[in-house]
Amino acid sequence: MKSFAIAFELGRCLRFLSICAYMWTMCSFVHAQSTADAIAQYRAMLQDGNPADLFVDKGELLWKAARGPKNISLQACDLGLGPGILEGAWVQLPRYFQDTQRVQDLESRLLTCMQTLQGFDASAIAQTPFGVGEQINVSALAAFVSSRSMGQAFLLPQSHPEERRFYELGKRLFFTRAGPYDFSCSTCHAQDAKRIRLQDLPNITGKEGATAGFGAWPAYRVSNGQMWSMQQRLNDCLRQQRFPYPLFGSDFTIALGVYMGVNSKGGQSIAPALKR
Amino acid sequence: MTQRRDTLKWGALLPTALGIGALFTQEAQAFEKTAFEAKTWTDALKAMGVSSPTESKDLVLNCPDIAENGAVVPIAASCASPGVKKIIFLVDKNPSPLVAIFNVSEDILVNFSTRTKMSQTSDVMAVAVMQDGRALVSKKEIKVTLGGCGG
Amino acid sequence: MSDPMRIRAQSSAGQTTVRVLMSHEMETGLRKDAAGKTIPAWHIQEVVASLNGKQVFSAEWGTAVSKNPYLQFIIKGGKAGDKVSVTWRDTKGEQRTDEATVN
Amino acid sequence: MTGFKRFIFELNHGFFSITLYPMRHMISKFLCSILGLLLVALLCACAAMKPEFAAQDLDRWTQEVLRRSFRDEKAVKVSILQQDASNKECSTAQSSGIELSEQKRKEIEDENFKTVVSPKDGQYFGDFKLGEVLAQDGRGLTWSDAIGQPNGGQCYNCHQLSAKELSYGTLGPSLYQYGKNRGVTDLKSEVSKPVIEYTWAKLWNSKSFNACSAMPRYGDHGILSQVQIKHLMSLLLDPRSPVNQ
Repeated sequence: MKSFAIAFELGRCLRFLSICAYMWTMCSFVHAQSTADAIAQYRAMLQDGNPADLFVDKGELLWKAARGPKNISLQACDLGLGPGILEGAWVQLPRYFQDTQRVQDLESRLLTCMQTLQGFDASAIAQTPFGVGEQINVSALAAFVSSRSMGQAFLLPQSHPEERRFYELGKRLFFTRAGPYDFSCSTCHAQDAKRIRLQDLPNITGKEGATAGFGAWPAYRVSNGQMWSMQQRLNDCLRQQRFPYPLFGSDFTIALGVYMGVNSKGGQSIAPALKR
Repeated sequence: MTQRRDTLKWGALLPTALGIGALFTQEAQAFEKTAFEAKTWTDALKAMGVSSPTESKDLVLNCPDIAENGAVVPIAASCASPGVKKIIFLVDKNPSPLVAIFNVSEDILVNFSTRTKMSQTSDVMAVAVMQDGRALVSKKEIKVTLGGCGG
Repeated sequence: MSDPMRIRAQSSAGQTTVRVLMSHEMETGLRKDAAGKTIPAWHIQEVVASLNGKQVFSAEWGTAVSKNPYLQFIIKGGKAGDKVSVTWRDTKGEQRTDEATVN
Repeated sequence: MTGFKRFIFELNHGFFSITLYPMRHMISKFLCSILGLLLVALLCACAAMKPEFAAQDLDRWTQEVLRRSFRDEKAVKVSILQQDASNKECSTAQSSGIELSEQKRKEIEDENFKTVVSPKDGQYFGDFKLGEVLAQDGRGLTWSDAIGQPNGGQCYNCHQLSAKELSYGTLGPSLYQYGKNRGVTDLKSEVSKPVIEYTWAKLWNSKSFNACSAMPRYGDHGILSQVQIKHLMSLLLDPRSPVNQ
């Protein structure tokens, strides 16, 4: 009788404990959920009035303005779909260009046009730090060009062998662990539903994540009020990956662009977006 | 699209086309320098001749519970009661709490939105200064989180 | 020379909602540059707006309004084709006006 | 055979004689084309098995791209891109999708475990409050960091630790109540010793227990000092630490 009573008490106690544990889990779940909701609410409140639009306007003026030593506009620039064709050009970059015999992303292609059409020194601009001189104009131009493909589906060409080779290189580089922290791009961007602090990390190995991660840049960064091109986004990723300084328009950045862009196939571009 | 083109076109023309200097003369004299430099929100209000605002449900302060980044925090206020003269936004724990003053005219609704910087988690306030000298206040705490990799 | 504002003015049900983005650094005066020197405060101080040339809105701002400021206000009345103009002036005395057509 | 039957026969025969030949022809043609298709499919399959670019070529090009795409900036030198054996093996495994063999993993883990250095003074603990500061700090070893400044532990980037910090990452497991969950009630007790030694080794060289762990090798790569690791040990294991509340 006594042992039964003890067992009974024990059972009640266990049941009570399990209810406690359940409520505790629910509590922390609700807590995490409400944080996520609040962040979503914050982001929604910023959606109307993306300052990236200021840079789109600025980029449009720059595109049409006669500039550089030759005092000519960029309107004859071929971004892959023919001279001056903007609509849909961004969702097919990076791609192979016959004239330079290179796979180029938007920013490196813009430099080519600035050099060949306007007479600027492309390598001097490439060596200029972000946020200084012509680099400011390059990011505004990138914002403008990308805005002309907003809502379109990514469809990077893979017909030229160099485009396919760059995809394979980009994939290998994405998984390359090195540096003092042993980080690779994949350390943070190869799993679903993970985050750093409160920032959601897109899984760039799949369509959804690649579209969210690749398809949002150029973007206006709320944290520092700057307009960043993909080149600048990758530069800062690599800084935090504890890698050395990537050269502007280097094959590493372009191969990664091809890998991410091809993975985004069919996803819709939301560039220029608003980012943390 | 057409809107933007209009903006661009007019933007280039207007500064020269209008005699803008005259627009600001009135405001320039009225600029609340002392209030903007005040170190507490009560001092800021005092500098504008506003004291002891009462909490009111008529004044609606719309802002998020959490700001993912303190550099840009959306804030908005609206007030349905008649007789509002100014809407003032303040962030309690900012080095200088006064953010902005919006003057109400007969041509606009008492409904303003902007974005503020917050140095840390703090109460955010909207104050409505009424024609009859009364003042209403609506408060809300906004948590500022640390984002990114911290590098 | 400052960059243009982006102004959108939409009328519906007898009201015109005006949304403005301005291009401005809005320096707080609290930040330091790479060399450790304080960057002086520099911000938009006053904003005014007009509908068809008549002033309808004015505001005074401090350093705590975010960089590249966003502003929204609602005009009583206004119809498609009306002109909304917005002017800001900053602490250096620089100013800029842009205009948009209501739609 | 009646005329009618004859007619039917003729019809049938005729039918066959008329149709059989082309049919035979068609069948052989059909077989030929099936064979042809099979051949093509086989070739395709071969082509699919033999990729457009050889793995060795891609590996070589990858190294070339790494070499020419970066430059030194402040304390961060291009030479840090040299991979050690475990980084090389783990990168290849991940990009190819072919997991490392159990034996290879074991080899890597053993190699890394050999690097673990126990605290010089035999003392494993520091101050959990300083540990919390380190856990919050994500700075260090980027080209924008001041040279010589101590590095942070960046723990919150990937782990939940104390309950009151809402801004935590999820790349690593939650470490909330790390010590409590492992039954650590007294840091001096013999019972706690295995957990203490494991935790120290994990912080010193995370690859000792998981060949391709995403966690930096804090001690082995000189990211944190022994003193700093002791603070993190306290944060994780001290019953008074916010982690164990």
